[in-house]
Amino acid sequence: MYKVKVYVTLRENVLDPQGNAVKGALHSLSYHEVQDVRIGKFMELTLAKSDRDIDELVKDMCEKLLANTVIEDYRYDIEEVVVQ
Amino acid sequence: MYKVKVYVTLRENVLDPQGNAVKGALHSLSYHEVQDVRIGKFMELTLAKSDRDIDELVKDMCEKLLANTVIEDYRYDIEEVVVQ
Amino acid sequence: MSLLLEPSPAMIKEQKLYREMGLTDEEFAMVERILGRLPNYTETGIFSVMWSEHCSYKNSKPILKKFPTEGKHVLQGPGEGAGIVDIGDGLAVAFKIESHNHPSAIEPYQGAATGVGGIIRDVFSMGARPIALLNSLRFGELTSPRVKYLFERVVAGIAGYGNCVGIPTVGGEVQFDAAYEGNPLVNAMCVGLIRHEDIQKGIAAGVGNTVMYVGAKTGRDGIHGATFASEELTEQSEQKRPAVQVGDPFMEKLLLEACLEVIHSDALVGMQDMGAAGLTSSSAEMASKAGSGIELNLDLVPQRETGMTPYEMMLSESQERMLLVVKKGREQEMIDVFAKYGLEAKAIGRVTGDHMLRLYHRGEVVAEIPVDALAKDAPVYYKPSKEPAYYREFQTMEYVPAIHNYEETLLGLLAQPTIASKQWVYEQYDYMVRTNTVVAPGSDAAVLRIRGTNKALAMTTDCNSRYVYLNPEVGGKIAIAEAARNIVCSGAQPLAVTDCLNFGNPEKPEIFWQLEKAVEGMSEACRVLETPVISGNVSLYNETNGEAIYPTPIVGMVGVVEHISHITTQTFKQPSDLIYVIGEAKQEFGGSELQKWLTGRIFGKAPTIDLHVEATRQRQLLTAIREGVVASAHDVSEGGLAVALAECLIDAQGLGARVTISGDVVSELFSETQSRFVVSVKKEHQQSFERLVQAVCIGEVTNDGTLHVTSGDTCLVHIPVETMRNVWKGAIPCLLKSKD
Amino acid sequence: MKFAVVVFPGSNCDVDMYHAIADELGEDVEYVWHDAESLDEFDAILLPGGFSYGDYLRSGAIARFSNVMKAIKKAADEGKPILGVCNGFQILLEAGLLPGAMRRNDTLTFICRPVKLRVENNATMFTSQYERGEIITIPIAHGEGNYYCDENTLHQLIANNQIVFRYEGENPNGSLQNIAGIVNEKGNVLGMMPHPERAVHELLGGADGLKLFQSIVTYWRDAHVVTT
Ligand SMILES: Nc1ncnc2c1ncn2[C@@H]1O[C@H](COP(=O)(O)OP(=O)(O)O)[C@@H](O)[C@H]1O
Ligand SMILES: [Mg+2]
Repeated sequence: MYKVKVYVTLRENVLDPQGNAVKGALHSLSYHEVQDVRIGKFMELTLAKSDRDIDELVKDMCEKLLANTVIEDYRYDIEEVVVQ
Repeated sequence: MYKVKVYVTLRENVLDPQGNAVKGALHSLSYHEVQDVRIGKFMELTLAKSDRDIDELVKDMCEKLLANTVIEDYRYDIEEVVVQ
Repeated sequence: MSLLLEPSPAMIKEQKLYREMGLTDEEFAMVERILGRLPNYTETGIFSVMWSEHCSYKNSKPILKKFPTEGKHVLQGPGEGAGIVDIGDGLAVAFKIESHNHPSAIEPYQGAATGVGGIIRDVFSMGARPIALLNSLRFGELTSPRVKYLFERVVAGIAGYGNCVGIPTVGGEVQFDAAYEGNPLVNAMCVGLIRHEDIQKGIAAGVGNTVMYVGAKTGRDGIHGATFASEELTEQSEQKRPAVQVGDPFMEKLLLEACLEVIHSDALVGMQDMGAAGLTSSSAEMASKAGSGIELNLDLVPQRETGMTPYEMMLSESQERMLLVVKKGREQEMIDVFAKYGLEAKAIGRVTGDHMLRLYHRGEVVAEIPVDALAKDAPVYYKPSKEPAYYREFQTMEYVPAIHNYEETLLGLLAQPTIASKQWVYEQYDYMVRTNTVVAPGSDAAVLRIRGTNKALAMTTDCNSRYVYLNPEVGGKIAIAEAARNIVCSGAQPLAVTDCLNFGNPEKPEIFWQLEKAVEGMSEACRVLETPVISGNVSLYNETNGEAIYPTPIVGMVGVVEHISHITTQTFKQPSDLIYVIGEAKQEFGGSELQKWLTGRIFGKAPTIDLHVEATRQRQLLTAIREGVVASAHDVSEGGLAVALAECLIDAQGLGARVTISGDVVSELFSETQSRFVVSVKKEHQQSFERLVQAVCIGEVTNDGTLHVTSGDTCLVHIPVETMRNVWKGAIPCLLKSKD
Repeated sequence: MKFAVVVFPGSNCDVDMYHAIADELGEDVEYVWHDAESLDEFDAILLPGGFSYGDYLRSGAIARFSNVMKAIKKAADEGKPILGVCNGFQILLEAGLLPGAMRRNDTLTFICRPVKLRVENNATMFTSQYERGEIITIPIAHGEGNYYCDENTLHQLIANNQIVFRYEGENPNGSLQNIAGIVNEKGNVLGMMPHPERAVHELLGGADGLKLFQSIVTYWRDAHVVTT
């Protein structure tokens, strides 16, 4: 079994209205240390083992569904878990 | 300067409709290996150094704004960056 | 690209780099002549976007001239953010439609969302309060996963933006056809309300006045979006990703409220949104319209990213930005209003008297171009036009469907996604916010009351592109007539039209012919029905790998309901009301839903239309509605009379109908003959109705929850309304859920 | 009596709320900007729907830090009627004035349509004009109305009779126990997802929401007669 963590973030030059709003809110709460906020998605997937190559599988899922590569980047970590 | 990564996830016992939908979509794309999907938020913050303790600062921001602890858990990594 | 890496003017010419930006060799030579020197990189970029079809209408201008644009109600015709028509009481209505097809094909959520954002800005830039949104959508067949994805995300994007800004999305249309498989259409329309004295124009008048920038910061997004919109979609389009922008509806809401507050100040001279080609088009057009010049210091432009070049700033299509011209010395008043909404208004330049667009960056002049060369004097092309071979062939074809089971046919038609209920779509739109929506989506036209008056506005978007494909001229007439029919059915007098001409590549003579003929047909209908064209948009190059979409001139129409008591819907109201049909059926099945369903394609002749007959029938019906003798009214469109009757019953709690038809049964039930209506009338109004309207009584409303249709002694249809409702409402959700 | 309609950046049902009070109820009403210091002059406070701060991050999460929230808390402590509708409800949840949290609708889509509600508790200052168990029709319009709270909180809500409205028939968004609206323990803060201010006139499709506002007026009149 695998535990996969996928991080989907907006591409660098893409406007992040959420991040902006949160930055504004943090400032108004006097967290003036905050210089930048970018908000993305964090997904945790549990996958069963199969014949397919896990790395390719995850990459494929990201490209096809989990990220919208027009405006988003993604990266992932795969961890193999041994089930007792 | 600090680069802080915050991960906000729905508490384990809270149903995740979005995660379920993505799981369904992945199955219909024939990724039958997928057993579970949970969707959360991934935030990247850039913070300037200040007198305040960075760890407390981030924790504070999470409790107050970034996560709603009624339904969400959070964790974070802090990385110090040396600016040239 | 950093400044240092920009190609030199000589390189641009020698290596023909302008071609990548969309300029032809001849156009580049023209630029050289206008400037009397070689343009630099920034200037080349500016010319190329301003001379793109999207901004200059260079291929469609000669065609657009055919539209009638004047009328006694018209306060503002084409040429500004939106057209405006008078509705009495010192009030007027402003509206416009615009396409966002290509961005939506690449990133459906953001593409559709920013399309909505752009059209809202067009309307409030006139000083009008946006009160309603509509849209018109076309997708491929709802069977492939890709189409489902596009459909779901486009709808979510429209909802996401409009709902957040708080403008109700009250109407629209969605059709599915293989012709749109690779090139969906997303047209958005916005309607605003304005007092006559508040009308603003996008002009940069008054030498010395200050140019102010408000709204979102400029980033590198959407650079060359206008050029992109003027090309065909190809496999490589995915590479042009930066041309897609992300919208910020929250920013838009703040901008809208702030702009509607500053219009009351006499310090404001002009206002325009930064739409396609952003800062370039807004500044050049405002100056050109005012007969002035404009000077901007780009160092002062609020920037989201560091190290932006003049080229990038001028071509960026970052959303939610406006350009204001303010009387010199009164800037602080503007700054204060915007600050209240958390927005920054920033002086970035001034109006000059020399008819030039001049840009400064880091103390140097980086561009200097005559404004008229960019706006009103942009090149215009008269493209060759040629009747396509398919059209000739279609004129010789006859098609009459063979129908044996009328019930199955009716249920089958109700399940066609183009006819089926669009509830799945409009329930995602907040169609009630601002609590003026009196007739919600689902009837012929949406109706909104106007607070403080007894009036209301009816609005609709329409176009059956299959007819336009079969016969562009007739199809163009029908598109206008159908929109007017929907307005009249709701109890309103049609006022004016906005249109969005979605066509293929105009460089192909057959496509240009479609465009020309469609506009000729539309123009004639506009004249006869007295609905001038007051605004619009052109979207050409809607092709994928050489295949054009059906020619799709979407019509947006607004009408005025003189008194709210005239508001009428399509739903039957009570048992024993008489059912009338206005207009007789002919054997017309070319382009019909039935043809499409039974044969899988569209061919033959389009239905005919006599505009004078149309006008007479509309006039009679509207008179009867205003006299209070009509209980419900509905036009007969896709699927013919049978489908129209079903639609009159679906929301009528527990009611049914008993109808007798005569003549050719298949035509009576399913032909898509034009200029027809189904009307129900209380028995006590029978005489007055018959005196006013030429119509045939075909039966009556019952309380048995069943649609019965007989011809002579034969029972043709006997279906419970509930069965029809389930089929009709379930079709789209069911297609979306099915996994293949 | 005088109502306040609090306007946050991004509120968009403020106008509807205002007109419901002014035109249909015929009471005094004023808009109050989100940075207001005091609400002392008002007898009842309405938090309208919309997308405060774009609903970015979570619905209501940013608005709850607005300056006016201090005054709202004070008014809540003083026992004044406070009604949060849709985004107003979400803000009250985020601010901790009501227990629980909102998740996205289980359909994952925004839903706008009239729904049927059952009045579960008519002994509140917001519902006295309804019958207990009465079925009313009020529109919803939200993307995040899927109410959630933990077991303990739910027991408390039930034990204290704090569930005021439940969806009747079909549950549109997946909310726990069909919850559509709840009050605080004291009974003077009501949060609900459906929009009563959209159901105040037959022209708009029904007037079932009007009684809610009439209940507030009745409550205030009664209290006023007693205290003066
Ligand atoms: N098909 C059309 N019919 C009538 N007017 C049109 C049409 N296309 C464009 N126009 C008018 O031309 C002007 C310029 O349009 P456009 O460039 O789309 O506006 P914007 O700058 O707001 O994007 C507008 O006033 C518009 O109403
Ligand atoms: Mg119709």
